[in-house]
Amino acid sequence: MSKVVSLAEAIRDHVPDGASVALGCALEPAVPFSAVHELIRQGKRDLALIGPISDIAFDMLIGAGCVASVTMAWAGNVSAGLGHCYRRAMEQGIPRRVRVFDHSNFTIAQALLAGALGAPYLPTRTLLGSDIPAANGTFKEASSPFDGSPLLLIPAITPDVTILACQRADADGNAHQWGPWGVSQEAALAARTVIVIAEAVVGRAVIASDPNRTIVPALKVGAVVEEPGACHPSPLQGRYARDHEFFHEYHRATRDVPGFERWIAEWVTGVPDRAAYLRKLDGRWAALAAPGEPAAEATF
Amino acid sequence: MSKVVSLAEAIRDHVPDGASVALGCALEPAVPFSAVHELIRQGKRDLALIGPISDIAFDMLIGAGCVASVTMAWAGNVSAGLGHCYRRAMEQGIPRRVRVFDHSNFTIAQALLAGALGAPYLPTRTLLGSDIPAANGTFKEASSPFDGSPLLLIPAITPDVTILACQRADADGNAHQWGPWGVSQEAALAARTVIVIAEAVVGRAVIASDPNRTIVPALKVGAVVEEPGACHPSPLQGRYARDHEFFHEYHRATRDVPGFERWIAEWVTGVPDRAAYLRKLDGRWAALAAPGEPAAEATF
Amino acid sequence: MEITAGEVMVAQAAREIADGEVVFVGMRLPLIAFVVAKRTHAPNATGLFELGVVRDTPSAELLYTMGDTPNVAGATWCARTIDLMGLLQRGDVDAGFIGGAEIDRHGNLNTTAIGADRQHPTVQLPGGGGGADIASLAKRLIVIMPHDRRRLREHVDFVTSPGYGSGSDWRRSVGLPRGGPSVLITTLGVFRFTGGEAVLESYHAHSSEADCIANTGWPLRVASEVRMTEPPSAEVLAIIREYDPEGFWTRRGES
Amino acid sequence: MEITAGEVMVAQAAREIADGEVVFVGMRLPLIAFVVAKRTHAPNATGLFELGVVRDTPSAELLYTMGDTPNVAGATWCARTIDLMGLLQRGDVDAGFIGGAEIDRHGNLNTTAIGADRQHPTVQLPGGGGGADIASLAKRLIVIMPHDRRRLREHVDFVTSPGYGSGSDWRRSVGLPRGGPSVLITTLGVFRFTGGEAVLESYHAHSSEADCIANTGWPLRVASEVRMTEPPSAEVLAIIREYDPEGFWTRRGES
Repeated sequence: MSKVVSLAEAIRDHVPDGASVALGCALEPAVPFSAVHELIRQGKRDLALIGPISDIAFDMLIGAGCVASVTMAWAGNVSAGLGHCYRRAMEQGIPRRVRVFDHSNFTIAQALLAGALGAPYLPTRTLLGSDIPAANGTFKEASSPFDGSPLLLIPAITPDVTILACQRADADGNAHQWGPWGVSQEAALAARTVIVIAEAVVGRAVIASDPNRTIVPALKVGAVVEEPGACHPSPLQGRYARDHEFFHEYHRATRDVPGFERWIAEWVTGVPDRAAYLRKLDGRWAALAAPGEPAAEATF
Repeated sequence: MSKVVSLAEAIRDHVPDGASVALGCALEPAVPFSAVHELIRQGKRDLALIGPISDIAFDMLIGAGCVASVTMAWAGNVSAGLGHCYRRAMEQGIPRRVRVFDHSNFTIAQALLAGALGAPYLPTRTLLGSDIPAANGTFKEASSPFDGSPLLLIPAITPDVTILACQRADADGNAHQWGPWGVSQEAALAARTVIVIAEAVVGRAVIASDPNRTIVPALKVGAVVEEPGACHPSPLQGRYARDHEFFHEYHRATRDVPGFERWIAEWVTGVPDRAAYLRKLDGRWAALAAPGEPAAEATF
Repeated sequence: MEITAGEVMVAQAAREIADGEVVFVGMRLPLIAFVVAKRTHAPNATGLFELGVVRDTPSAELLYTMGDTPNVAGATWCARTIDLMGLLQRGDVDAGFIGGAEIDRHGNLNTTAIGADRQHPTVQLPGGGGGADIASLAKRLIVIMPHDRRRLREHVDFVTSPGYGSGSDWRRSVGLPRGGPSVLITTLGVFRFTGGEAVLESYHAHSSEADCIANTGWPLRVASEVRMTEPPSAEVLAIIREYDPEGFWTRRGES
Repeated sequence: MEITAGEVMVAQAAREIADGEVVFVGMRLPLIAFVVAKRTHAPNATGLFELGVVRDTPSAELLYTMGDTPNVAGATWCARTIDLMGLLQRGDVDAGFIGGAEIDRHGNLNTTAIGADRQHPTVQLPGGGGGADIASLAKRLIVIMPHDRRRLREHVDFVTSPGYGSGSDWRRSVGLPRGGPSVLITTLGVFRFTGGEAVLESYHAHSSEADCIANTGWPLRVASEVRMTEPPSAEVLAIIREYDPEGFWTRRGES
């Protein structure tokens, strides 16, 4: 049965205050910024964010006061470096204190894979001797029962909801995504439910013509949203390029709280939805089109 | 640099006697039977076979006396059930005794994934209460340091060589495979080296046009073999269907040792290579063609 | 055309699948049961196949193995085996079908070997494949096998796929997170598991309560309201015979 | 056009990549170093990018992030992050590049936070990303950062990416399977790690041994045969300036 709803409905029905939310799990590309903006518009509170890099998505949510904790390996602005809102929250508690659960890209990937496998933890040798495990506080030190060597045990992470942007999905939620996956599939399979935001909703036959492209199956998906341009300013392979300057503009505009509030008023609360946002971008949006070259044929 | 060699060279150079060899890791489809036949023709000895199902591939190698041990979840003839050579080896030590390391499909997948991740083991709740762990002898019982619940720890398996059949690969070994992967990717990434047997060797641009189709990257691959029809009688998606009757014929022909020896003389030692084997199949081979329907377009 | 035991078993197996459920399907009779369920009362069921195939429509043609090219064409997901096993371990899978060479009253199944010493068996069986994982981790297990006194035994030689062990809450005591056999469907009858033991719920039309008792290797408990297994409806028979016209799976009198 | 520190650093970083090696590339100067190495002495090097991209040819255009669409077009593998991290943990990766905000003499890097209390930092840094994994598991680590007395410190506030810890065989004692920094390339010089400590190997043309010592927060060891860093060749400069014509990464005097 069709799960197609508006983004506002999907966020309202599947992301309660206090929920743990994984997003931006492909690292720099395919960040579902439209969902980030909708979370801010709906004034969500006490979210536990999960994502390895997430670019400025986490910075915005922190600045808007939606966030109680972040589980991540890196948080800031990939183009400009530091994220002002993340700094203000951590250094001054503005707009509120945020608890950080430090990870590396590998340990967060292992935590989500453990969640996807239904395993309690995964054992690893990364970060032995790093201060990250102590700062994180959820890992356990152990020695291998096979050879006695030191190990870190990374406990499973199971998000309440994973928000996943992709090129196309069917109405049931079978989603095709190509380009880098990062930790997206683990985050989707580990989650209680998944919100799929597709550039286009297509017929089941399109999905079934290439089942190897499916990143998450319908049985994991709670809502499907059709929304072109959902990832701007991040890129979506075969659709549009990254808007580098937009990240620099955000960096310059958000140096102080009033500047951040002006930026949110202009780009988030000042627009009702992504369609209006894209109209506001106007020619700048059109200029980002990057249709790409077709993949070599595969037959099934 | 090109790694393209003949199958005979690939087997000679990368599979010494006593090697641990993973093959048939997509379960029923894409079993590299041409490599199985070449292993028999070259009279390999004391191989440690690794594969979840492998259909009659393992039965043949056991009957030919190439095998010292099998690590598997199922071994026989998927169409007919029991594998006569496997039974003779286990029940009567004919042609030799074979040590079995029992697994389930999940535990062998976890062992290979641990090998691919460079992890010493993966923890699981499957097979608690089964007799498989005791029979296997390599698992460890433990309790979770997080909640005290009982766990089995499945140690990593790292094959000396994984033999992987696919639709196409470039000369460096970047391999495109589609259809079911089973545990193929884990087996390839866990291995010291990989022999890729491609229906066609293609230019790098074909591979690079769709990097999400790559199942194993060149950096893991030691040899690339171009060999159409390498998987017969198992199927290869988008290329050819399964030859069900061939499995039944093998079952009937191999009920006793002389019958097995006649079958090997006819289909393996009696033909120099896969090209001759396909010529011997003649019209029967042509009838299995299953080109399939093209996948929906994706652009990069 | 006379109704075969295989057809009765498929019809019963189909009844065990509820609409919207996620089910590990497997081959042979369970595959056809999935086809019947999808086309009758469970149009929204999803089928998982261990090699990594997920389908919400049955394959166009009869399958002989789950890796047949028609089972992949039209699939909604070609995953890795471990992705589907992960769903299973997480508890995202409602039910799974498996068969076995031997079973005991508590639903413990042997598909590994007959004989005392596993490394020197009297009869080497092919093995459990993913059956032991489904038995360990699915919310419930549907067992299908031929009824034979040598197969329904007081004790099995090797527990490949755990049922209820020694009964009652054995599964929890060994750490299994959930599940256990809900029903055993044989060529003679249907056995529902209550208190961790198989109880005769119904005998097939071509069988009887006495046949079931006589061909079972343990003192069989019989439900007070034991009855005849509901025969396949004309609609269900038509679906079975359209999908398996040669009776390759449903008329060989062997599941 | 005057040669910038960035260009000297890129040229040196490129020399650290041997032909045929598998290297975690990263962004900014290391990305351009990979381009230079591929086009000069290391045509068979393979580049890994943490989000799951594997390339054996540099991207057609300058990248600002590893997720830019040109970095995916023409890749030989779009993997999952964990596939590449698995190769790293297995020991299949020869080298990796990382930067940092702070480093000590033993190559321990801080990219997490400045200040004593991690939950209440004086300066919150973005974090380590995958740098801590590369530092833990690659066969060797190539560190690139701006040279500043406040960045090259006697002690770092937080060890995000382990170097040689307290020196000597500390890595083995904590269980790290291999690796450690082989070289530190700064805006002023090149420091080779011997006995787990950074030793000044060469100072850049625009710098001097004295500059390096004066701007380092610990008593700096200097190699007996200390010399000037070999300047980029005309060929290398041409490659750098063709790939980064605006000098976005190589002329902003900051790595």
